[in-house]
Amino acid sequence: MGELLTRPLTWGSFLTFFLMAVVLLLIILFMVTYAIYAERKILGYMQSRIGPNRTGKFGLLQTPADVLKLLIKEDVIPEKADRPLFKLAPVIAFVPSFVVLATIPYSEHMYFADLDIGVLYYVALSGLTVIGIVLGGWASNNKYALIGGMRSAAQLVSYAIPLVISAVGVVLMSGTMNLRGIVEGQAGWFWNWNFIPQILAFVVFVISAIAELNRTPFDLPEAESELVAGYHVEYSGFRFAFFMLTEYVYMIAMSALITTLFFGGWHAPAPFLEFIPGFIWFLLKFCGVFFFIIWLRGTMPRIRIDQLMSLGWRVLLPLSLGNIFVTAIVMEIVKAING
Amino acid sequence: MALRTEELLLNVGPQHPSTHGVFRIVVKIDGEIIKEATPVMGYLHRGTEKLAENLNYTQIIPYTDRMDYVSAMTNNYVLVSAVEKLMQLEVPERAEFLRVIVMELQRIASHLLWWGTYLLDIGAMSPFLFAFRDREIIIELFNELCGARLTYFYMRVGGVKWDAPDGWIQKVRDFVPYMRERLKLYDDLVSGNEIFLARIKGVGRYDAQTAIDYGLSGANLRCTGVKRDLRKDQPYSVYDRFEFDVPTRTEGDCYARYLLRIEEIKQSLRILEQAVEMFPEGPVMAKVPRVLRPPEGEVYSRVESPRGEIGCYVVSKGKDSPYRLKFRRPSFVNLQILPKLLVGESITNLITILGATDIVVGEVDA
Amino acid sequence: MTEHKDQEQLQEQQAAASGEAPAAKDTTKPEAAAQGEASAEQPAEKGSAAEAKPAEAPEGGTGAAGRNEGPASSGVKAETSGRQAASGEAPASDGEKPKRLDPAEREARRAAALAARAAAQAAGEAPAGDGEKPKRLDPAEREARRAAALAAKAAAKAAAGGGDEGEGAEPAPKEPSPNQPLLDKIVALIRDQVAPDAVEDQYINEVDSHLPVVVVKNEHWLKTAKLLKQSLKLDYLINLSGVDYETYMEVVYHIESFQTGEKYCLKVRTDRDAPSIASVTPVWSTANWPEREVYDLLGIQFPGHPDLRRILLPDDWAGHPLRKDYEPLDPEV
Amino acid sequence: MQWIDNMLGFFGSGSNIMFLVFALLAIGGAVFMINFTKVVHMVISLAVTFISLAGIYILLQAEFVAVVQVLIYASAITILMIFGIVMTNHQEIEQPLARPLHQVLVVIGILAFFGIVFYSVQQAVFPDSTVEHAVNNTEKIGMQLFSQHVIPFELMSALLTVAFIGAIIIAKREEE
Repeated sequence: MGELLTRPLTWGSFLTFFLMAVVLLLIILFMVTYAIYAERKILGYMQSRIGPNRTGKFGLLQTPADVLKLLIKEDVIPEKADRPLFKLAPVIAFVPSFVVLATIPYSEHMYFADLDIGVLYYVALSGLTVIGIVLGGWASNNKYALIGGMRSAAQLVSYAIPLVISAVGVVLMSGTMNLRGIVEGQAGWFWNWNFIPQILAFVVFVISAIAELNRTPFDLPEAESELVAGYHVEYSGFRFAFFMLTEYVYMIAMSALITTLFFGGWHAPAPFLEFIPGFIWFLLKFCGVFFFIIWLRGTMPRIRIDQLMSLGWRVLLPLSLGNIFVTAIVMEIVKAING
Repeated sequence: MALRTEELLLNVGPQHPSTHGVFRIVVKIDGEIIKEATPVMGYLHRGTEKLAENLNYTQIIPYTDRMDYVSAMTNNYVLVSAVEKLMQLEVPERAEFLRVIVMELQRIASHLLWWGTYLLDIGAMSPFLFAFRDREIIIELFNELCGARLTYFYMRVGGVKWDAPDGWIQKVRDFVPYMRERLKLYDDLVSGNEIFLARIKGVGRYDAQTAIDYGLSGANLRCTGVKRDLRKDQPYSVYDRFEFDVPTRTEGDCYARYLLRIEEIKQSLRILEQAVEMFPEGPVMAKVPRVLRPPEGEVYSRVESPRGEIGCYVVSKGKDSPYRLKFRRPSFVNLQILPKLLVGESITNLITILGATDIVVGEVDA
Repeated sequence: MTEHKDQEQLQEQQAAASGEAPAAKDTTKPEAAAQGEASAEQPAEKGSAAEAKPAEAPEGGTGAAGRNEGPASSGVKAETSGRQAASGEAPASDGEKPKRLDPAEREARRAAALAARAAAQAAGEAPAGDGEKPKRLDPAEREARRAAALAAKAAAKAAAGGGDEGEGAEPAPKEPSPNQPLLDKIVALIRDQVAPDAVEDQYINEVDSHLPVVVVKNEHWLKTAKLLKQSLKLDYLINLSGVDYETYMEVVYHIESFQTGEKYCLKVRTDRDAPSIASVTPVWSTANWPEREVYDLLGIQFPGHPDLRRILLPDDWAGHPLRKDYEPLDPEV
Repeated sequence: MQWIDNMLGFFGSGSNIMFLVFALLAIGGAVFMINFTKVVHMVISLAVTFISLAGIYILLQAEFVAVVQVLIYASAITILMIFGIVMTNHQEIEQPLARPLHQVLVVIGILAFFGIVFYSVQQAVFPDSTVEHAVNNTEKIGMQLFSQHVIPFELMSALLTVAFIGAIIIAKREEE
């Protein structure tokens, strides 16, 4: 797949890219569908109930049915809304979420873009979603939506900073921002995976990542007990589905990114297990991270906005900065010892 | 030139997930800070007091069910006790015990419901389902006792309508240790959670003087250190026979109110435990005339409901329906302090404070 | 278990010993039941109350055993008396209430409580042992017991009814209420500090636990309220309700003090055509919404209220529904 | 007709088409930025321009600059502007109607400018050898920043920090 990327852009290669993107989109849609199902099932068992089990065997068709319902639902646009922006906002929110998937290496040979700046690319693009969210909140002409949008913007912008800076520790260790390069640097036994040497960066990164995802305990933008539903309160039908989709695609992307950065991507935990395909290992780790995010939702209450901000700026940012410092020093020392 | 941010007028409610019913607060916010809050109520006003003037006493009881619909038993009791006081009726002992048992079960059910929904307000989802699951047991017990799950219409002037069916008391007895186990789980899950503590500690604080001045009652008053529980201070029914404590705390914040309600569940379990042990034989209904005509007079009866002091002021002219019936609804009175507490708080804290006040809108509006 | 049986036997012996006419003894009963702890608080009757209580426990046994000789009925009775005894006990263990009593009174109450406790131990444990029995009884016996219990109850009621009548005859001049001193105190205070004619009416509401009721003249109300909060430390406004008496309107204030434990009911009457009563919101912040409610439902004006608007009904509602002459705008609704 | 050949050659390459698309979007965004009446719409068209510029950077194989462009301009600055607009009170000002003659003159001017630029570009002869692209330009940028330009870099960061602190102080003072 790699050599395809280096070829000049012709109509033929464009078509190939386009088809691959469509296939990826379909795969992602399928994954989102069952991510939602998994979340509902896991939460159900955590809360001593069953979860969806009526539509299809074990409720497997529940989410497709929900999606179908959303798609054929009446699309309501508030009368005083800013119509063009109201329609544009879900698109602006969704597109980056899908685009960031391009840079994730799913296995040694399965990736879409071999970018030298993979980490930055992810953060930069995912920042664009905020525009969609703020616009959605503003264009709805609803005060709850507006506050939700503002909160979201404030939250995503502030947490993007510790997110990047904590990833810098990993980048320093690997000597590259290329996500494939980072994974390759974690080969061998599982203690080579970054989450052990970069434990501080890992913790900061996971916290910031959950904040970036707007998930419990940082789900303030859509805190339903305060803001009814936050920025998408006025959205219905397939426009709402787009916001929902965005959220889950980001969840998938972020789980994949955490797997890549800290859990050795496609590598097996021990060299003798390498006979199992790398993609399987990636998927297993990915599911673990994904489960963790859902687990948090089952147990945590929601943090308050001012606490969220002070956590981001006063705790996570200094921690991640300190992490860079320590990592750099330790690396220099190690280099000096090894001569 | 200073750039001023815009002040927003935000209507929280009448349809809002955290007002727990049709209740509205108009807040003026600057950013997310509340400058002014005005509660608006009456969306659920059914004119109970007016209706009562045209109904006979037994017919009024179901209306009290619908006032505080998560604590219908205590509402039942406050009305029947007022009429019994007026008629100077002696209620059979077994009936009084049944009343105490159902009222304490009701208190637990009500606090459980509060606990679940409060945690939902704070943003935690699982406790809500846990609480409802446990509350279901109590509701099933009530269902078995009187055939209703929410609006029981169980008490009558002079006793209770139904005697406990076979094995019912045993079920209540079994419930006590079960609930104790569950409370431990609740504590593990929530009470020590850092985020939860950060959210509610020190929020919505007031002192004892303010609480008394605003006429607060129940956990809202006890959280300031005032030891007031009508079950102890002015015992009604057979409460004077049970050993239980009146928990108080001195912080006066939402966290104190939270802990108090959890503690109250434990005390209610203690009462239940004693009540089922002492449960006597005998009739459950006193001999009362078919048509109740209390003598001329007036009486104010007060009961410690899960939300505080519920009172019932009856003026009788010797007819079969009251001349004037007035309920002192604890939710209504407790809510008054809200505008004062909200100024300078964020919208998030509005939910935290309103939730900790524990109102039931059916009772606010009556 | 044996202990319980012993207790029971003891009780029955006592019952036999004190086998007097139940009606005579029963006279104390309704009073004790109605007043509960009140009887123990009452300084005048403290001695008699203390004596009555221990005597009552065996008497409970007498009333029942004498008539029916059924163990169940004796249990019921014994427990009733146990309850009375316990109610005497409760305030002593309470810790807050004793504060408001003077030392002598407290001493008397202590004595009463101790005696009551002793009685409770004698009587109260009987039903516990008794409660075990029904399981062992066969249905027929149970049925018999039920009937016995009912009969006992009816008899007790009859006796109580007789007692009621007897009460009127026994204390020839109307027995002074235990709360009479409270009433005298508040009335004197108001007359002294506000105006000699400020009190329109005063009485004790005996049905409602002997609650002292004072009707204050409308024009003196605000001053009275301030005075009460300051001098009598009546800091807790329990309830505020309005009543339309067709010839006049009345607002009823139930007030309590957290410091002394005293409770009063104050009433203020007003003209029905232009009803107006000074607002007490500046005195008790609680009064705010209840006053709005009274305004909303009865149309009484409260000058001095910070924000007198309708509270439960819509702002454009016509009329005040709790007034007796209220005609709905649309009778169909 | 050399320019037709040029055109065909231009459209033969995918990257040139992408360049055209990005360029049109960038210009369109800028034009709409001026012409919209609602401030939020203006900001969005500005964001379109920013993103298109990032796309052009990618075509030039300057991924790092492109990503930084998106990170700082397209998201951070745009959101900052939206924040400012939404949080403050502002009235929409009615556009004064432009005079027809004025508009005609503007169109003529634009066309003339386009003609001149187009002609001169057609006439220009570019040197054959272009600069060799760095294989890993992010690394190169890093090397440059931290070796040759380290003093200006540090000065800039100090300056920004001072500005940052100053802004906080001003905001705090206003609050009081």
